[in-house]
Amino acid sequence: MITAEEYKNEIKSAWCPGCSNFGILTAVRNALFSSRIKPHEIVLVSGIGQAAKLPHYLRCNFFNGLHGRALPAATAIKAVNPNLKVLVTTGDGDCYGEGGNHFIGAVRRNPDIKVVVHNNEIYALTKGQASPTTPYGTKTKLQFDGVKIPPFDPLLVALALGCGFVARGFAGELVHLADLISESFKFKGFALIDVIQPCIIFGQHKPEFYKDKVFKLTREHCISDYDSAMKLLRTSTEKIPIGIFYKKERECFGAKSDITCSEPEVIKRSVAELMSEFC
Amino acid sequence: MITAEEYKNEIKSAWCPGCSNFGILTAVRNALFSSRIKPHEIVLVSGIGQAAKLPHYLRCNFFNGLHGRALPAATAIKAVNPNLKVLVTTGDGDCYGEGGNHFIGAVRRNPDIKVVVHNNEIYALTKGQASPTTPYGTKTKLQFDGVKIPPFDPLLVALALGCGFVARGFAGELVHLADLISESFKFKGFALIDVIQPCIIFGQHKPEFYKDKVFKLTREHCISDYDSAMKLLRTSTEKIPIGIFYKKERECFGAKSDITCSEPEVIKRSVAELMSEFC
Amino acid sequence: MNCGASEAKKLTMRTTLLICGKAGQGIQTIGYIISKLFVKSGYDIFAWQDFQSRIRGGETSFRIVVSDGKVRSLPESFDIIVSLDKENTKFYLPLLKKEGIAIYQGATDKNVISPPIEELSEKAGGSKFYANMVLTGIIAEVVCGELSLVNNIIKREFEDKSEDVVSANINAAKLGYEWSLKNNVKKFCKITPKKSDGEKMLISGNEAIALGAIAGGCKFISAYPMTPSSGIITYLSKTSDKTGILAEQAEDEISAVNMAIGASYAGARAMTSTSGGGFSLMVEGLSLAGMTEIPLVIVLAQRPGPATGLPTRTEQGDLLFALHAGHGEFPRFIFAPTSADDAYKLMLKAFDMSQKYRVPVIILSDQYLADSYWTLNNFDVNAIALTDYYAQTQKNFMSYKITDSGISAGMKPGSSENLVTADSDEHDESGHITEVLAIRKKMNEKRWRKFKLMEKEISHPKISPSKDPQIILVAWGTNSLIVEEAAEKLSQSGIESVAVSYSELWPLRVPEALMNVDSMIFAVENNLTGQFANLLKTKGVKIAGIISKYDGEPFTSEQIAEAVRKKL
Amino acid sequence: MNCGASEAKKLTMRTTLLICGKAGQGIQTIGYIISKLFVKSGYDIFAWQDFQSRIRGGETSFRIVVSDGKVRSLPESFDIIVSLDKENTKFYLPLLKKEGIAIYQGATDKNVISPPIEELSEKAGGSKFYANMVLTGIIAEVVCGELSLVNNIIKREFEDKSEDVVSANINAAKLGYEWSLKNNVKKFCKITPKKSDGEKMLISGNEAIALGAIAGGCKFISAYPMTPSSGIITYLSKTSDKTGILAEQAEDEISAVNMAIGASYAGARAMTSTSGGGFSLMVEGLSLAGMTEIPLVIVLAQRPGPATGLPTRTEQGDLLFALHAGHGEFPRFIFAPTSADDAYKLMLKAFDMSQKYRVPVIILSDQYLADSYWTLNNFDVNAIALTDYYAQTQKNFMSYKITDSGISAGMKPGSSENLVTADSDEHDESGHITEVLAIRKKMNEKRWRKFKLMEKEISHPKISPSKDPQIILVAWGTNSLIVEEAAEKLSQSGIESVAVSYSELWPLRVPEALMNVDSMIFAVENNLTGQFANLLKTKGVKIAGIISKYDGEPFTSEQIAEAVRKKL
Ligand SMILES: Cc1ncc(C[n+]2csc(CCOP(=O)(O)OP(=O)(O)O)c2C)c(N)n1
Ligand SMILES: Cc1ncc(C[n+]2csc(CCOP(=O)(O)OP(=O)(O)O)c2C)c(N)n1
Ligand code: SF4
Ligand code: SF4
Ligand SMILES: [Mg+2]
Ligand SMILES: [Mg+2]
Repeated sequence: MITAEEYKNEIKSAWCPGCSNFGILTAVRNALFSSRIKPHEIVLVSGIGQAAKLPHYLRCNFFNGLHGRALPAATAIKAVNPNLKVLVTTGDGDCYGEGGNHFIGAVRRNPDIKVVVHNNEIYALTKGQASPTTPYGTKTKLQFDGVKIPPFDPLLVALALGCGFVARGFAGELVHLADLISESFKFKGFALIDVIQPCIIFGQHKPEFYKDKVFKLTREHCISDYDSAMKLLRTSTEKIPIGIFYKKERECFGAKSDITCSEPEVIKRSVAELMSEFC
Repeated sequence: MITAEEYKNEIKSAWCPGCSNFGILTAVRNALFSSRIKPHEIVLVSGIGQAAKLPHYLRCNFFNGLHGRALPAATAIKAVNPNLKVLVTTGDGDCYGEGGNHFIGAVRRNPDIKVVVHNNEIYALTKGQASPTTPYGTKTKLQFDGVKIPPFDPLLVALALGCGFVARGFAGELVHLADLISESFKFKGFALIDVIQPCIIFGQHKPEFYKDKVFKLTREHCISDYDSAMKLLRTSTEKIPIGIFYKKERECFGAKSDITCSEPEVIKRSVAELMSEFC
Repeated sequence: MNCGASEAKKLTMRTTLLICGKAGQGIQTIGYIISKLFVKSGYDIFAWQDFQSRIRGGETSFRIVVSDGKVRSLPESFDIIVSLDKENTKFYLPLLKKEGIAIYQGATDKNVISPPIEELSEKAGGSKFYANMVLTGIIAEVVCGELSLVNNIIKREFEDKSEDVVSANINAAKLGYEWSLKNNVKKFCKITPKKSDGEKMLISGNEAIALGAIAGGCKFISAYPMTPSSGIITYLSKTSDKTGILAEQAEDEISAVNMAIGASYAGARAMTSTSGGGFSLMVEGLSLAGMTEIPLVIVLAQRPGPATGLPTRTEQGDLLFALHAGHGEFPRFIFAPTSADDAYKLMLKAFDMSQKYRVPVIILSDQYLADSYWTLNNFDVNAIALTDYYAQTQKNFMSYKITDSGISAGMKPGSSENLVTADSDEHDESGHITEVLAIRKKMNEKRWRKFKLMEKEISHPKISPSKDPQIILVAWGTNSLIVEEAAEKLSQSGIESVAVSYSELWPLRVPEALMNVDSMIFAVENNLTGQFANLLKTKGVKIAGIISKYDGEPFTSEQIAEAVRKKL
Repeated sequence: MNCGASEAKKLTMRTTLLICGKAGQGIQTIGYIISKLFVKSGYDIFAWQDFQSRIRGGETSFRIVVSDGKVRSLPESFDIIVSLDKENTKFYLPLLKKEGIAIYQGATDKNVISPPIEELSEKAGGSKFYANMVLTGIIAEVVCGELSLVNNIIKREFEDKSEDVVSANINAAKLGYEWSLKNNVKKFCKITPKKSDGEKMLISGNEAIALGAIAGGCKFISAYPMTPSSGIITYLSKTSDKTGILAEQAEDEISAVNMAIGASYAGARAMTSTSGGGFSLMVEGLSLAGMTEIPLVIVLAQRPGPATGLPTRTEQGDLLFALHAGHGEFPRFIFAPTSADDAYKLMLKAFDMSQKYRVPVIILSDQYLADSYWTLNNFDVNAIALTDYYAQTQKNFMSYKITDSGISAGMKPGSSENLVTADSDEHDESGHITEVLAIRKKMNEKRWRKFKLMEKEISHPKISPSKDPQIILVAWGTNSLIVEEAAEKLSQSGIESVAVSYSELWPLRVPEALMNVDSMIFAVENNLTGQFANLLKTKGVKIAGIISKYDGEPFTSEQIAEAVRKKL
């Protein structure tokens, strides 16, 4: 049996004391061990940002790439070695801003990877500029007279792109979030978990604010029905639903088995065969 | 009065004889002169692809930029000089493929530009690879065993992103298409007109195929209702609706007036004022 | 080719054909079948194509040089010019040699062979569609090819077409062949029939690169279509059921390079391919490969820039860009194949070096190589080694171990309980972000230390033999064979010249032959600014001048020789 | 600063302070207010900050050098070190001079001033929140500043805060000041009180760049946040209501550069700013600017790479990348400011040159410049010229007219009935796609022809006066002032040295002073490989060695002098 301890390492966090990212870290750790994934069996993939530092704080394989480019790397890692589990931890800027085209590309391509977006509605690491999800009107140091664009709705767009696992979590609901992540590992395909992650430095609201705001989706909500999911997302209520909005498997991208080995004998044979076609 | 003649030039087209792009060219030309826009008052902006060559075939200002990057350029042209009309002619690969992140960005930012996408469901200029809109299962020279991803639905995604003018045209319905384009000029904001543009070389179907397939949306369809638009797009029928799906104005991006002039006296004054703030 | 016709025109060892017509008329098919006919008949050919950036219409040609195998450059003018289109005839006919043969429909000139192409096509298959096969048959007869060979080639070329189509094509070729025979057209076949000494390959530059990738152990390619590189991923995709390679079209070039890096991190030998514009977008990824020390092979098939430039033409304009691309400092290899043969071999070396040093390798190809056809002996599959450079499973494995060589052996994640890390930030040995400046310094030095060993892996440039030459012509990449030919021509005309041709460009090695010599050294480059010359200057090489071409076409050896003569 | 205290410690003309603490403790505010205090008191300061890539915690310092205005480099060690945090104390205290003063809470060492910071903060505002203002007050008193000045500065700094907050801050500073006065701490104020000779500016490198852009006529900036460049667009955004500039955060760097090019096409002077990773993504756009001949100014604020590297540190690692960035060949300018003053002026020149030649101009800044503070006299607004290089409205206007100079005057679309075109493909004079190779050749030559004239626009490097020096130190950009100081130090210690400092790097001009001299020439660079040295070598300059630093910190002049001594 694997324990949560195995995932602990000595790396000191560069997050602000009290940041809600720590909650996500705990949830990820708990989900991994409750899914019985060993540290060497998973690759955590991230871009750049506060969120993207998460892989450093777990004892496991990781690939901490470029800002905005976690998804292509994660896609390919899983594609060439389906035995690896792949979890992406990324930020709203990383995933929906700089990485927007890969978000479209990866959702459509549907690799079997799990994506946890720390959505703090801000570019935190660069000290507080608007991200795609920053609420309309928010004043930032750069958008000094307020953000002039309605926010990007990641779940709605993911649905429109054909995402097969569309979920929202809250960094303050650890068990619920860990469950979502565990669920995503049971699902085969691209799973999006957008996580409300209040930033205590640049955020509009404190974590407590969301505590009462969120409510958990129940069985009432039929997660296999696309239109219900759409409707739920479109209906603006006082309260914010968290949980799985939509779930449906479809064809995944990637090799059927580990193709990372370049076997000389096999390659010699195929080169010989291919050469004959040029003759 | 301005005539369609004024928009004609001597440039020989590099399109295949009989290509449906010629229909779009005619529709654009007719829309421009019926909207009484003079050649020097408009900038046609494009990226790279067959579609993106259109600006060369009209006598007017144009900016033929990089593959995938028409929208940022067009956005900025309009933003600094709102007196110019800006029309983008782009392809499915240019706009939804390479340019995907700018599609998100531009729709959200909502500059007052009009975007005509020649959607031939293929990368034509590079000789026939799959584009984001290539139908599932289509065999191409690169996707030799068929495209494995369900196609990108530009109108649905545009709606999810908050696009205020969402329309579909058909290259074989010249008058209807010209009307759509004219309508888009009356609308203030980012207008998307995705045009069914059958490619006679790499396409799945001949133009005739679509002639009977398309039907024009009528007044029955309420274009100010978001949910109806969604539903219309989600409901798959034998026939393909063309026309305006959704229309709603909102705040636009850009300067209120032409800011392209750098007036020495004004600048001296503001520099002097700003310097005093450092003292 | 067995041709006893006594009216055959005299031939040198070099026969040259140019076949032209509009895009969409099947010029490439004619050219390919005729090339194949020569090869099947035991001859070596070299062929190159020029296109425009369009799908139908315009001017396009397929140029074939038949030779004894040593000629590897295009001629100024042609023995035979065949055209399927009026505009093309006008455009290309100036390239016909004085004594050459022109073949096109509707000519009034008596010296021109003017076959009833459309009529024969209609006859063969009921439409004008088979015009190119009619011409193929005519050319085959003119060069004294055997019709049965032509038929075999057609069958193979159209193997996925319906039987009707195949037989109409064969019929068309036959009608053309017979028309030519009957009309007793001038022959070009002093080439005495050769025994086909084993089957040689007819292979394009892009195919050779792709095949080299396969042989180099490539398991993953992601790329975004871009002329003239697209042929590489197309071939790898088409053959993926045989090779098990995963070939994926990415949503953009940024994704392409980051996917390749991800796949490589996971342990697959991985590559991407593109042209200048796409490479520009990959530059951040290149820097990532440098920082994370993840092996990566990038093929950069050059075309004239800046920006979109001339999408279907050739240039060597991206050398210094490739060398300095990417922010920050990290070592890399740059190879520039001189031929299809060289391309295949360099791809093997590229994958090997990339794995050994955990650095990116850039292969500088260009449209000239990508779209040219070569006659090659089969590659020696036993030369395929595929050394495994991964660390043995061990305790205390660390992805960025600081070593004397600078190389930190890699490991495949999941292959053992060891943890494999990659970090784009400056990191410590375990791969974790560090902001300790002393560690930064050490890591930067570690990465750069590899360069010293990398230098030793580089083969010296090829130097054509000569003592005390008056002229040294330095070439790199696809120019090399042309420049070698030019040097021979100059020497023959009394100006003793040698060619120094580089195919392994970086780390840069400068042979004695270029240092402190009295010879005048000219750099011959398919670009405007003399990029390689500038590089040589940093090593103290004295460059007397630059011979450059930047109109989108490759050099001919005559142009180079002429340019040298002018400079003397 | 009026300080009659007899216990004042002796001071050289250079007093140095280091203020440190965790990110989030308000270190920058202390540093800024103290810097301002010096400036308001009539002194020149130079200050630099070092951060980590985090929002709270870690180590960060604000380093101030107070001088007679000639010193423009950081010291090895400090006269005063003030810390708000234990870990920081440990980290930075080794930088204290032997006779220096340390100030931090909870010290046991008698030589340390140990104020009850938290207590005073609580007293001032009811929380620990005002600790940084308490320290500000103490430092102000230690350096003999006037409390009233401090109050004024605080008021202005917090002008958008509530009155309560302002008065708590003022109160905290006062309590600190008084505590210090009462406890009779050692003083550092040999600086005799100066009449404030007109108000000087205290301005950061990024602010100077932004102000230079405004003065250069910039009307549009699009950028994506990236350390250390973000300050530029932030300032331009913040001041946009005064300047009318449109400052837009783009969705990514590709958009940023293409927006800037679009705005420039429309006739607005436009720019973008970024760091290495973002610049990598802009490279295709740079090539577009080159091809379309649309003016463009890019500020590249360097930080250590490759990849994410050390996001908050400094380096000069992107010179050769910037020089060769972009596929294809096209001319560009590269400027590297040596100071905030220079930065302002070069921004004016950048916009001017970019407009005149219709080429891209790259400004190489770095974290050292971006985040440093300078004391400057007001810029001369009358030097703002803003020449209009647009074509007069004329018949037959063509965007790409082939001229002797290579310059085709531009026009704003919509400004007349003339049509304005831009094309990323190779094009003819009217801007339409061409595939005619002869036109390609002419256009490529036309673009490149501009380079000859551009060369003449370049100012020679600054050469410090000396006859027959033993040593020549070549510097570029932000290193220059440090290297000049090092050369002085070396000369004073008997090794006759001069500094040659470049701020206009490309087109490269090599002064006589560097050619055929007997002096040993060392290139001093904040990178590993000696990038500028390589460039000089292409011009035949003999480089004896490279003095390099690549750990993320700037040089000190002492380090350079020491490195030279070791090489002799
Ligand atoms: C190419 C590139 N552009 C910009 C940056 C600077 N950058 C680092 S993190 C970041 C934003 C991160 O935002 P988000 O993903 O929301 O993460 P957060 O810090 O809010 O958790 C930016 C713009 C970069 N590292 N690379
Ligand atoms: C950066 C870059 N990548 C790739 C290309 C090659 N390219 C040119 S056009 C094109 C696809 C065009 O597809 P689409 O926009 O659908 O236009 P179509 O030709 O189908 O009208 C591609 C991939 C390029 N010019 N630049
Ligand atoms: S800045 Fe915000 S998101 Fe980042 S670590 Fe601090 S609290 Fe968390
Ligand atoms: S390839 Fe297709 S889309 Fe392009 S011009 Fe030809 S028919 Fe039209
Ligand atoms: Mg964020
Ligand atoms: Mg298309």
